[in-house]
Amino acid sequence: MIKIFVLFFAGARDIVGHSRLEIEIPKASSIGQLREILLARFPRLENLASRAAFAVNESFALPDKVLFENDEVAFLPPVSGG
Amino acid sequence: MIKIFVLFFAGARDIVGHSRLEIEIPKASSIGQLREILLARFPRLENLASRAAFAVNESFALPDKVLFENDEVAFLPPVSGG
Amino acid sequence: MRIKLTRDPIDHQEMVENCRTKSTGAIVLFLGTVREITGNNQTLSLEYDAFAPLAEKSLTEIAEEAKSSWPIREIEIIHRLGTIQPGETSIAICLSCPHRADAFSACQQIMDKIKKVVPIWKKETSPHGVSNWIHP
Amino acid sequence: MRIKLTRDPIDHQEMVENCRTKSTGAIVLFLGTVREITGNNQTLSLEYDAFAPLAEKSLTEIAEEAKSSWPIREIEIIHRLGTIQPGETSIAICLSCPHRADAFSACQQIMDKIKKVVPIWKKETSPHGVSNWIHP
Repeated sequence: MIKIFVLFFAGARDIVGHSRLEIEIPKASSIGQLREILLARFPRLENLASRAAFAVNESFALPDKVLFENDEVAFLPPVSGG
Repeated sequence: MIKIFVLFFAGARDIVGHSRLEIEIPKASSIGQLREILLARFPRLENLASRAAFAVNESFALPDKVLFENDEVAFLPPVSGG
Repeated sequence: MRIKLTRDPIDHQEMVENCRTKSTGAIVLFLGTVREITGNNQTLSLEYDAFAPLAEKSLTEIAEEAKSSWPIREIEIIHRLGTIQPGETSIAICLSCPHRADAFSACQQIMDKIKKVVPIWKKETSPHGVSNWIHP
Repeated sequence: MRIKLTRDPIDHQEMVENCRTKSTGAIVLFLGTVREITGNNQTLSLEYDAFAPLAEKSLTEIAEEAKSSWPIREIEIIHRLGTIQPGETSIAICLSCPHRADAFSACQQIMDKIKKVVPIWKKETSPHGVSNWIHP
């Protein structure tokens, strides 16, 4: 297992109750696999998770990106700036 | 004959040498006929006259508009505002 | 609605604040400014002249027409006359609409119309002192 | 080029002056402002939150991309964060181009892109005190 950090924003932060969570995931997990782990733990994230984008260490990242120890993953629900 | 006034702007004013001219024209002349009268008197207006718009008493007017005593006609060469 | 010809510098800050409303989500301000270089030609200054009463009437008609085509809440158009220098504003159009697509489209089409029909003319002075009225 | 997230009111006057150049003939300023009424919903205030480092990076990328697509000379984008009231500016984009068609088109497409990808979110508070994050 490796330790990573997940950042939550806006509606996702309200559902999770934290803006930053430390999480343990299996080594070599992808962002897509992290999404499943988050959904298992926070089922109410489902609506946002299916439409969320992700960033790793402050860069946008695709679901197949593999995560490493201490990575900081941002869970980005659909945006509404402007 | 009737007396009218013609206003000239920009390049047309430079050619004519006046910003306002009093001119005598035959009764019931149209703007189109006035244009011919002006061209006869100021041949160098030709290039601008073929592309000019006209206004009578501060309203745009078409070439077939008939002129009356004391009308004030504006000779409007192609515009370049903005 | 405010339509104005002026010999003074144009205050775009005031125009934007006049167009700000609580019922609109978009303000678009367009400024036409004097370019020093166009192609190979250098411009020292521009002089704008107008048939003022008809120019104001024509600008007002263009603004009214735009208000009937787009949901414009506030609109101001100011055109500068007299001599102006490179960098300065010759025309400013500001308007507000509920949504941005309308605001962009209205502002752009108003500007296109103004350049076609409003009786205003500019004279370009080059650095060699040559001046020419522009009749496109 | 200036890209900024800020909790202070946005000074659009300064943005326009920063974008004014002698080599450009067109400045377009877009302001997104808070609407009090949208359809049947009334908005008391909006609260904007962002993943700030990525939002600034993303805005910078959008501006750089635009500079490679249009002849933009100067560009500034400022997005407000925190709580803002109806009528206030939430985002401002200002840019200058040699000609107006490019300036309008660049500004509009930059705004469209920002609304799609930049990690900024708004929470609407209705007069009944109900607050909702907007996730379109």
